[in-house]
Amino acid sequence: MISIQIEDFDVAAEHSALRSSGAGTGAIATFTGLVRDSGDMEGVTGLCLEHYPGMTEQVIAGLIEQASQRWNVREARVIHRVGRLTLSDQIVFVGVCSAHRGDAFAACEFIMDALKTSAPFWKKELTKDGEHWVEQKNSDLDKTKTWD
Amino acid sequence: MISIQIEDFDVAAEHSALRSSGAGTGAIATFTGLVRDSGDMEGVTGLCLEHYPGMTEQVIAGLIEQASQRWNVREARVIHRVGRLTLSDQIVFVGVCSAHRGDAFAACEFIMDALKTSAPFWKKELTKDGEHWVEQKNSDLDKTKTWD
Amino acid sequence: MHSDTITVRFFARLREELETETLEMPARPELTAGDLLEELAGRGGAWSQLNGEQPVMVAVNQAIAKPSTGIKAGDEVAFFPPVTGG
Amino acid sequence: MHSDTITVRFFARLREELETETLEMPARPELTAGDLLEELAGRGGAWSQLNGEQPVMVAVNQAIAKPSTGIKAGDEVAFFPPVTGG
Repeated sequence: MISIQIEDFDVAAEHSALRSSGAGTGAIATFTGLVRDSGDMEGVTGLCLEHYPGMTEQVIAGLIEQASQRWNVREARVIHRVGRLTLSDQIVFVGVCSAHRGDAFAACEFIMDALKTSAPFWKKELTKDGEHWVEQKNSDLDKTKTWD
Repeated sequence: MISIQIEDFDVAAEHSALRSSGAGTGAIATFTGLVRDSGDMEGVTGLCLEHYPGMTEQVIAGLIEQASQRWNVREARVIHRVGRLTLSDQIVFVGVCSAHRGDAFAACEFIMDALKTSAPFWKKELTKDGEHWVEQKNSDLDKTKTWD
Repeated sequence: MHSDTITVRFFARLREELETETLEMPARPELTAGDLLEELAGRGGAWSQLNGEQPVMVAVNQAIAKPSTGIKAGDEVAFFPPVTGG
Repeated sequence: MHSDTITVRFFARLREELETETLEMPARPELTAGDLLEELAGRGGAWSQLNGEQPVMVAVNQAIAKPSTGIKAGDEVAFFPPVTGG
Protein backbone atom coordinates (compact mmCIF):
# COMPACT_ATOMS: atom_id res chain seq x y z
CA MET A 1 0.00 0.00 0.00
CA ILE A 2 1.39 3.36 -1.06
CA SER A 3 -0.39 6.61 -0.41
CA ILE A 4 0.66 10.19 -1.09
CA GLN A 5 -1.84 12.37 0.70
CA ILE A 6 -2.54 15.79 2.18
CA GLU A 7 -4.48 14.41 5.17
CA ASP A 8 -2.89 13.05 8.33
CA PHE A 9 -2.62 9.27 8.77
CA ASP A 10 -3.51 6.96 11.61
CA VAL A 11 -0.61 4.78 12.77
CA ALA A 12 -3.02 2.52 14.67
CA ALA A 13 -4.95 1.71 11.48
CA GLU A 14 -1.70 0.98 9.63
CA HIS A 15 -0.49 -1.24 12.43
CA SER A 16 -3.77 -3.16 12.43
CA ALA A 17 -3.53 -3.70 8.69
CA LEU A 18 0.00 -5.07 9.07
CA ARG A 19 -1.09 -7.28 11.96
CA SER A 20 -3.91 -8.80 9.97
CA SER A 21 -1.47 -10.06 7.32
CA GLY A 22 -1.82 -13.64 8.57
CA ALA A 23 -0.54 -16.08 11.17
CA GLY A 24 2.90 -16.23 9.57
CA THR A 25 3.68 -12.67 10.65
CA GLY A 26 5.96 -12.56 13.67
CA ALA A 27 7.39 -9.06 13.43
CA ILE A 28 6.22 -5.55 12.59
CA ALA A 29 8.69 -2.68 12.27
CA THR A 30 7.46 0.86 11.73
CA PHE A 31 8.99 4.26 11.22
CA THR A 32 7.21 7.59 11.56
CA GLY A 33 8.85 10.90 10.65
CA LEU A 34 7.68 14.10 12.34
CA VAL A 35 8.23 17.80 11.65
CA ARG A 36 10.78 18.94 14.23
CA ASP A 37 11.79 22.38 15.35
CA SER A 38 15.34 22.27 14.02
CA GLY A 39 15.91 21.11 10.50
CA ASP A 40 18.46 22.91 8.30
CA MET A 41 17.79 26.00 10.42
CA GLU A 42 16.68 26.60 13.99
CA GLY A 43 13.20 27.83 14.71
CA VAL A 44 11.30 25.85 12.08
CA THR A 45 7.55 26.36 12.50
CA GLY A 46 6.37 24.22 9.62
CA LEU A 47 7.05 22.63 6.26
CA CYS A 48 5.58 22.74 2.80
CA LEU A 49 6.04 19.53 0.83
CA GLU A 50 5.91 19.24 -2.94
CA HIS A 51 6.06 16.01 -4.98
CA TYR A 52 6.01 14.69 -8.54
CA PRO A 53 2.66 12.90 -8.83
CA GLY A 54 2.87 9.57 -10.60
CA MET A 55 6.63 9.25 -10.44
CA THR A 56 6.59 9.25 -6.63
CA GLU A 57 4.31 6.21 -6.46
CA GLN A 58 6.40 4.36 -9.05
CA VAL A 59 9.67 5.02 -7.23
CA ILE A 60 8.24 3.84 -3.90
CA ALA A 61 6.73 0.72 -5.49
CA GLY A 62 10.21 -0.03 -6.88
CA LEU A 63 11.79 0.34 -3.42
CA ILE A 64 9.24 -2.05 -1.88
CA GLU A 65 9.96 -4.48 -4.70
CA GLN A 66 13.73 -4.26 -4.05
CA ALA A 67 13.20 -4.76 -0.32
CA SER A 68 10.99 -7.79 -1.01
CA GLN A 69 13.73 -9.40 -3.09
CA ARG A 70 16.31 -8.95 -0.35
CA TRP A 71 14.29 -9.77 2.75
CA ASN A 72 11.21 -11.67 3.88
CA VAL A 73 8.55 -8.98 3.48
CA ARG A 74 4.94 -10.09 3.93
CA GLU A 75 3.59 -6.59 3.43
CA ALA A 76 4.91 -3.03 3.30
CA ARG A 77 2.88 0.14 3.75
CA VAL A 78 4.23 3.61 2.91
CA ILE A 79 2.40 6.90 3.44
CA HIS A 80 3.89 10.30 2.67
CA ARG A 81 2.11 13.57 3.24
CA VAL A 82 2.38 16.62 1.00
CA GLY A 83 1.30 20.23 1.36
CA ARG A 84 1.58 22.38 4.47
CA LEU A 85 2.54 20.80 7.79
CA THR A 86 3.15 22.28 11.21
CA LEU A 87 5.49 21.38 14.05
CA SER A 88 5.13 17.79 15.36
CA ASP A 89 2.91 16.79 12.43
CA GLN A 90 3.47 13.33 11.00
CA ILE A 91 5.20 13.46 7.59
CA VAL A 92 5.96 9.88 6.62
CA PHE A 93 5.13 6.34 7.68
CA VAL A 94 6.88 3.14 6.64
CA GLY A 95 5.61 -0.14 8.10
CA VAL A 96 6.81 -3.64 7.25
CA CYS A 97 5.63 -7.01 8.51
CA SER A 98 7.66 -10.16 8.18
CA ALA A 99 8.05 -13.63 9.62
CA HIS A 100 11.31 -12.48 11.18
CA ARG A 101 12.47 -9.55 13.27
CA GLY A 102 15.72 -8.84 11.44
CA ASP A 103 13.99 -8.77 8.06
CA ALA A 104 11.27 -6.40 9.29
CA PHE A 105 13.86 -3.96 10.68
CA ALA A 106 16.13 -4.12 7.63
CA ALA A 107 13.37 -3.75 5.04
CA CYS A 108 11.75 -0.86 6.94
CA GLU A 109 15.01 1.05 7.32
CA PHE A 110 16.06 0.34 3.72
CA ILE A 111 12.77 1.66 2.29
CA MET A 112 12.95 4.76 4.50
CA ASP A 113 16.62 5.52 3.69
CA ALA A 114 16.12 4.96 -0.06
CA LEU A 115 12.93 7.04 -0.10
CA LYS A 116 14.90 9.99 1.26
CA THR A 117 17.34 9.94 -1.64
CA SER A 118 15.24 8.73 -4.55
CA ALA A 119 11.55 9.57 -4.13
CA PRO A 120 10.70 12.94 -5.71
CA PHE A 121 9.63 14.98 -2.69
CA TRP A 122 10.93 18.42 -1.81
CA LYS A 123 10.68 20.15 1.53
CA LYS A 124 10.47 23.85 2.11
CA GLU A 125 11.07 24.87 5.72
CA LEU A 126 9.00 27.69 7.15
CA THR A 127 10.52 29.81 9.92
CA LYS A 128 9.39 33.10 11.39
CA ASP A 129 12.15 34.79 9.34
CA GLY A 130 10.93 33.36 6.05
CA GLU A 131 11.04 30.15 4.06
CA HIS A 132 13.74 28.19 2.25
CA TRP A 133 14.11 24.95 0.32
CA VAL A 134 15.87 22.21 2.27
CA GLU A 135 19.15 21.03 0.73
CA GLN A 136 19.88 17.31 0.39
CA LYS A 137 22.17 16.04 3.11
CA ASN A 138 25.30 14.05 2.38
CA SER A 139 24.47 11.94 5.43
CA ASP A 140 21.35 10.71 3.64
CA LEU A 141 23.30 9.81 0.52
CA ASP A 142 25.86 7.97 2.66
CA LYS A 143 23.09 5.95 4.32
CA THR A 144 21.82 4.80 0.98
CA LYS A 145 25.32 3.74 -0.03
CA THR A 146 25.55 1.43 2.96
CA TRP A 147 22.70 -0.62 1.46
CA ASP A 148 24.50 -1.26 -1.84
CA MET B 1 8.59 3.29 30.40
CA ILE B 2 8.92 -0.43 31.05
CA SER B 3 5.94 -2.67 31.62
CA ILE B 4 5.72 -6.43 32.10
CA GLN B 5 2.06 -7.31 31.91
CA ILE B 6 -0.50 -10.03 31.29
CA GLU B 7 -2.91 -7.72 29.41
CA ASP B 8 -2.58 -6.79 25.75
CA PHE B 9 -1.12 -3.37 24.87
CA ASP B 10 -2.29 -0.62 22.55
CA VAL B 11 0.32 0.38 19.97
CA ALA B 12 -1.63 3.57 19.18
CA ALA B 13 -1.36 4.74 22.80
CA GLU B 14 2.38 3.97 22.85
CA HIS B 15 2.89 5.83 19.59
CA SER B 16 1.00 8.84 20.94
CA ALA B 17 3.13 8.88 24.05
CA LEU B 18 6.31 8.82 21.94
CA ARG B 19 4.93 11.55 19.69
CA SER B 20 4.20 13.82 22.61
CA SER B 21 7.86 13.78 23.65
CA GLY B 22 8.37 17.35 22.38
CA ALA B 23 9.12 19.36 19.25
CA GLY B 24 12.67 18.02 19.04
CA THR B 25 11.41 14.57 18.09
CA GLY B 26 11.78 13.88 14.38
CA ALA B 27 11.70 10.09 14.28
CA ILE B 28 9.81 7.23 15.92
CA ALA B 29 10.83 3.62 15.33
CA THR B 30 8.74 0.79 16.74
CA PHE B 31 8.88 -2.97 16.80
CA THR B 32 6.04 -5.32 17.67
CA GLY B 33 6.52 -9.07 18.03
CA LEU B 34 3.56 -11.39 17.43
CA VAL B 35 2.90 -15.07 18.14
CA ARG B 36 3.29 -16.84 14.81
CA ASP B 37 2.25 -20.28 13.69
CA SER B 38 5.73 -21.67 13.19
CA GLY B 39 8.28 -21.15 15.91
CA ASP B 40 10.65 -23.99 16.87
CA MET B 41 7.96 -26.36 15.64
CA GLU B 42 5.19 -26.16 13.06
CA GLY B 43 1.59 -25.88 14.17
CA VAL B 44 2.06 -23.60 17.17
CA THR B 45 -1.32 -22.60 18.61
CA GLY B 46 -0.09 -20.43 21.45
CA LEU B 47 2.63 -19.57 23.93
CA CYS B 48 3.03 -19.45 27.67
CA LEU B 49 5.56 -16.87 28.87
CA GLU B 50 7.32 -16.92 32.21
CA HIS B 51 9.61 -14.20 33.58
CA TYR B 52 11.76 -13.33 36.61
CA PRO B 53 9.90 -10.43 38.24
CA GLY B 54 12.17 -7.62 39.36
CA MET B 55 15.23 -8.77 37.44
CA THR B 56 13.41 -8.39 34.12
CA GLU B 57 12.67 -4.72 34.69
CA GLN B 58 16.26 -4.06 35.84
CA VAL B 59 17.76 -5.74 32.77
CA ILE B 60 15.51 -3.79 30.38
CA ALA B 61 16.25 -0.50 32.17
CA GLY B 62 19.94 -1.29 31.68
CA LEU B 63 19.45 -1.89 27.95
CA ILE B 64 17.61 1.42 27.55
CA GLU B 65 20.44 3.10 29.45
CA GLN B 66 23.05 1.52 27.14
CA ALA B 67 21.08 2.55 24.06
CA SER B 68 20.80 6.10 25.39
CA GLN B 69 24.57 6.32 25.80
CA ARG B 70 25.20 5.20 22.21
CA TRP B 71 22.44 7.03 20.35
CA ASN B 72 20.20 10.07 20.62
CA VAL B 73 17.22 8.58 22.50
CA ARG B 74 14.56 11.01 23.65
CA GLU B 75 12.37 8.28 25.08
CA ALA B 76 12.12 4.50 24.94
CA ARG B 77 9.09 2.40 25.81
CA VAL B 78 9.23 -1.36 26.27
CA ILE B 79 6.27 -3.64 26.98
CA HIS B 80 6.51 -7.41 27.30
CA ARG B 81 3.58 -9.67 27.96
CA VAL B 82 3.67 -12.79 30.13
CA GLY B 83 1.23 -15.65 30.66
CA ARG B 84 -0.82 -17.42 28.03
CA LEU B 85 -0.99 -16.02 24.49
CA THR B 86 -2.65 -17.29 21.34
CA LEU B 87 -1.79 -17.06 17.65
CA SER B 88 -1.31 -13.51 16.31
CA ASP B 89 -1.32 -12.02 19.82
CA GLN B 90 1.12 -9.21 20.48
CA ILE B 91 4.05 -10.33 22.68
CA VAL B 92 6.48 -7.43 22.83
CA PHE B 93 6.67 -3.76 21.91
CA VAL B 94 9.79 -1.59 21.69
CA GLY B 95 9.35 2.05 20.69
CA VAL B 96 12.04 4.72 20.52
CA CYS B 97 11.78 8.38 19.62
CA SER B 98 14.77 10.48 18.65
CA ALA B 99 15.75 13.66 16.86
CA HIS B 100 17.18 11.48 14.07
CA ARG B 101 15.99 8.55 11.98
CA GLY B 102 19.19 6.49 12.15
CA ASP B 103 19.34 6.75 15.94
CA ALA B 104 15.69 5.74 16.36
CA PHE B 105 16.16 2.64 14.19
CA ALA B 106 19.47 1.61 15.78
CA ALA B 107 18.33 2.08 19.38
CA CYS B 108 15.05 0.24 18.76
CA GLU B 109 16.73 -2.73 17.11
CA PHE B 110 19.52 -2.84 19.71
CA ILE B 111 17.06 -2.93 22.61
CA MET B 112 14.98 -5.62 20.91
CA ASP B 113 18.01 -7.79 20.00
CA ALA B 114 19.56 -7.46 23.44
CA LEU B 115 16.25 -8.15 25.18
CA LYS B 116 16.05 -11.48 23.38
CA THR B 117 19.38 -12.67 24.77
CA SER B 118 19.54 -11.04 28.18
CA ALA B 119 16.09 -10.33 29.63
CA PRO B 120 14.85 -13.24 31.76
CA PHE B 121 11.79 -14.41 29.83
CA TRP B 122 11.10 -18.00 28.81
CA LYS B 123 8.66 -19.15 26.17
CA LYS B 124 6.81 -22.43 26.12
CA GLU B 125 5.22 -23.22 22.77
CA LEU B 126 1.83 -24.90 22.77
CA THR B 127 0.93 -27.14 19.82
CA LYS B 128 -1.90 -29.62 19.42
CA ASP B 129 0.60 -32.41 20.11
CA GLY B 130 1.73 -30.94 23.42
CA GLU B 131 3.96 -28.22 24.78
CA HIS B 132 7.70 -27.64 24.92
CA TRP B 133 10.13 -24.99 26.12
CA VAL B 134 11.67 -22.96 23.31
CA GLU B 135 15.47 -23.28 23.01
CA GLN B 136 17.64 -20.17 22.60
CA LYS B 137 18.66 -19.64 18.99
CA ASN B 138 22.27 -19.10 17.99
CA SER B 139 21.00 -16.54 15.46
CA ASP B 140 19.80 -14.38 18.37
CA LEU B 141 23.16 -14.60 20.11
CA ASP B 142 24.91 -13.69 16.85
CA LYS B 143 22.70 -10.62 16.47
CA THR B 144 23.68 -9.39 19.89
CA LYS B 145 27.36 -9.85 19.03
CA THR B 146 27.03 -7.53 16.05
CA TRP B 147 26.26 -4.71 18.49
CA ASP B 148 29.47 -5.16 20.52
CA MET C 1 -1.45 15.15 -28.98
CA HIS C 2 2.22 15.78 -28.35
CA SER C 3 3.29 13.66 -31.30
CA ASP C 4 6.22 15.91 -32.23
CA THR C 5 6.93 17.64 -28.93
CA ILE C 6 8.44 16.89 -25.54
CA THR C 7 6.86 17.95 -22.26
CA VAL C 8 9.40 19.42 -19.83
CA ARG C 9 8.48 19.79 -16.16
CA PHE C 10 10.20 21.61 -13.30
CA PHE C 11 9.75 21.09 -9.58
CA ALA C 12 10.44 22.77 -6.25
CA ARG C 13 13.19 25.44 -6.20
CA LEU C 14 13.70 25.13 -9.95
CA ARG C 15 9.99 25.60 -10.67
CA GLU C 16 10.01 28.73 -8.49
CA GLU C 17 13.23 30.28 -9.77
CA LEU C 18 12.47 29.58 -13.44
CA GLU C 19 8.88 30.68 -12.89
CA THR C 20 7.94 27.72 -15.08
CA GLU C 21 6.02 24.58 -14.32
CA THR C 22 5.77 23.03 -17.79
CA LEU C 23 7.23 23.67 -21.23
CA GLU C 24 6.45 22.09 -24.60
CA MET C 25 9.61 21.78 -26.70
CA PRO C 26 10.13 20.39 -30.18
CA ALA C 27 11.48 16.86 -30.44
CA ARG C 28 14.44 16.13 -32.73
CA PRO C 29 16.50 13.08 -33.61
CA GLU C 30 19.29 11.98 -31.26
CA LEU C 31 18.24 14.42 -28.54
CA THR C 32 19.42 13.60 -25.01
CA ALA C 33 18.35 14.94 -21.62
CA GLY C 34 21.76 16.64 -21.40
CA ASP C 35 21.21 18.43 -24.72
CA LEU C 36 17.87 19.67 -23.46
CA LEU C 37 19.43 20.97 -20.26
CA GLU C 38 22.17 22.80 -22.20
CA GLU C 39 19.60 24.33 -24.53
CA LEU C 40 17.52 25.57 -21.58
CA ALA C 41 20.61 26.95 -19.80
CA GLY C 42 21.29 29.01 -22.93
CA ARG C 43 18.21 31.07 -22.23
CA GLY C 44 20.24 33.07 -19.69
CA GLY C 45 19.06 34.67 -16.45
CA ALA C 46 17.78 32.16 -13.88
CA TRP C 47 18.05 29.47 -16.57
CA SER C 48 21.86 29.66 -16.45
CA GLN C 49 21.87 27.62 -13.23
CA LEU C 50 21.00 24.57 -15.36
CA ASN C 51 24.53 24.79 -16.72
CA GLY C 52 26.07 22.73 -13.93
CA GLU C 53 26.26 25.42 -11.20
CA GLN C 54 23.66 23.61 -9.12
CA PRO C 55 22.98 19.89 -8.92
CA VAL C 56 20.02 19.02 -11.13
CA MET C 57 18.31 15.63 -11.30
CA VAL C 58 16.54 14.44 -14.42
CA ALA C 59 13.66 12.01 -14.91
CA VAL C 60 12.40 10.70 -18.25
CA ASN C 61 8.87 9.34 -18.32
CA GLN C 62 8.80 9.45 -14.53
CA ALA C 63 11.90 7.33 -13.99
CA ILE C 64 15.29 8.69 -12.86
CA ALA C 65 17.50 9.18 -15.94
CA LYS C 66 20.99 10.40 -16.89
CA PRO C 67 22.15 13.29 -19.10
CA SER C 68 22.89 10.67 -21.78
CA THR C 69 19.33 9.30 -21.78
CA GLY C 70 17.71 9.72 -25.20
CA ILE C 71 14.52 11.75 -25.53
CA LYS C 72 11.94 11.10 -28.22
CA ALA C 73 8.71 12.81 -29.22
CA GLY C 74 5.93 12.37 -26.66
CA ASP C 75 8.35 11.89 -23.73
CA GLU C 76 7.92 13.64 -20.40
CA VAL C 77 11.21 15.03 -19.11
CA ALA C 78 11.52 16.53 -15.63
CA PHE C 79 14.31 18.57 -14.06
CA PHE C 80 14.45 19.08 -10.31
CA PRO C 81 16.82 19.67 -7.39
CA PRO C 82 18.06 16.68 -5.35
CA VAL C 83 15.10 15.26 -3.43
CA THR C 84 14.53 16.00 0.25
CA GLY C 85 11.45 14.09 1.36
CA GLY C 86 10.88 11.74 4.28
CA MET D 1 15.27 -12.82 58.15
CA HIS D 2 17.70 -14.72 55.93
CA SER D 3 20.71 -13.52 57.81
CA ASP D 4 22.62 -16.79 57.45
CA THR D 5 20.95 -18.33 54.44
CA ILE D 6 20.83 -17.90 50.66
CA THR D 7 17.62 -17.96 48.64
CA VAL D 8 17.96 -20.03 45.46
CA ARG D 9 15.35 -19.68 42.70
CA PHE D 10 14.68 -21.73 39.57
CA PHE D 11 12.78 -20.73 36.46
CA ALA D 12 11.13 -22.23 33.37
CA ARG D 13 12.27 -25.73 32.33
CA LEU D 14 14.55 -26.00 35.37
CA ARG D 15 11.75 -25.06 37.76
CA GLU D 16 9.55 -27.72 36.18
CA GLU D 17 12.12 -30.51 35.97
CA LEU D 18 13.51 -29.94 39.47
CA GLU D 19 9.97 -29.48 40.75
CA THR D 20 11.40 -26.64 42.82
CA GLU D 21 10.71 -22.94 42.75
CA THR D 22 12.72 -21.77 45.72
CA LEU D 23 15.25 -23.23 48.15
CA GLU D 24 16.83 -21.84 51.29
CA MET D 25 20.44 -22.95 51.63
CA PRO D 26 23.02 -22.20 54.31
CA ALA D 27 25.59 -19.52 53.53
CA ARG D 28 29.28 -20.22 54.10
CA PRO D 29 32.51 -18.27 53.60
CA GLU D 30 34.05 -18.12 50.12
CA LEU D 31 30.99 -19.67 48.47
CA THR D 32 30.56 -19.04 44.73
CA ALA D 33 27.62 -19.54 42.37
CA GLY D 34 29.58 -22.38 40.77
CA ASP D 35 30.03 -24.13 44.14
CA LEU D 36 26.31 -23.88 44.73
CA LEU D 37 25.54 -25.37 41.31
CA GLU D 38 27.92 -28.29 41.96
CA GLU D 39 26.40 -28.92 45.35
CA LEU D 40 22.89 -28.98 43.86
CA ALA D 41 23.98 -31.26 40.99
CA GLY D 42 25.22 -33.71 43.64
CA ARG D 43 21.63 -34.36 44.69
CA GLY D 44 21.30 -36.70 41.69
CA GLY D 45 18.23 -37.41 39.57
CA ALA D 46 16.97 -34.37 37.66
CA TRP D 47 19.47 -32.24 39.60
CA SER D 48 22.37 -33.89 37.75
CA GLN D 49 21.66 -31.74 34.71
CA LEU D 50 23.12 -28.79 36.67
CA ASN D 51 26.49 -30.47 36.24
CA GLY D 52 27.20 -28.94 32.87
CA GLU D 53 25.03 -31.18 30.66
CA GLN D 54 22.71 -28.32 29.85
CA PRO D 55 23.50 -24.62 29.61
CA VAL D 56 22.51 -22.91 32.85
CA MET D 57 22.50 -19.15 33.43
CA VAL D 58 23.01 -17.67 36.86
CA ALA D 59 21.88 -14.40 38.40
CA VAL D 60 22.93 -13.03 41.77
CA ASN D 61 20.65 -10.46 43.35
CA GLN D 62 18.79 -10.15 40.04
CA ALA D 63 21.84 -9.35 37.90
CA ILE D 64 23.48 -11.79 35.48
CA ALA D 65 26.50 -13.36 37.19
CA LYS D 66 29.25 -15.93 36.54
CA PRO D 67 30.10 -19.23 38.23
CA SER D 68 32.94 -17.36 39.95
CA THR D 69 30.63 -14.75 41.48
CA GLY D 70 30.79 -14.83 45.26
CA ILE D 71 27.64 -15.51 47.26
CA LYS D 72 27.07 -14.18 50.77
CA ALA D 73 24.32 -14.63 53.33
CA GLY D 74 21.08 -12.89 52.35
CA ASP D 75 21.80 -13.09 48.60
CA GLU D 76 19.24 -14.21 46.06
CA VAL D 77 20.73 -16.63 43.54
CA ALA D 78 18.77 -17.79 40.48
CA PHE D 79 19.49 -20.59 38.03
CA PHE D 80 17.65 -20.76 34.70
CA PRO D 81 17.91 -21.92 31.07
CA PRO D 82 19.10 -19.47 28.39
CA VAL D 83 16.39 -16.84 27.95
CA THR D 84 13.93 -16.96 25.04
CA GLY D 85 11.69 -13.90 25.31
CA GLY D 86 10.80 -11.26 22.80
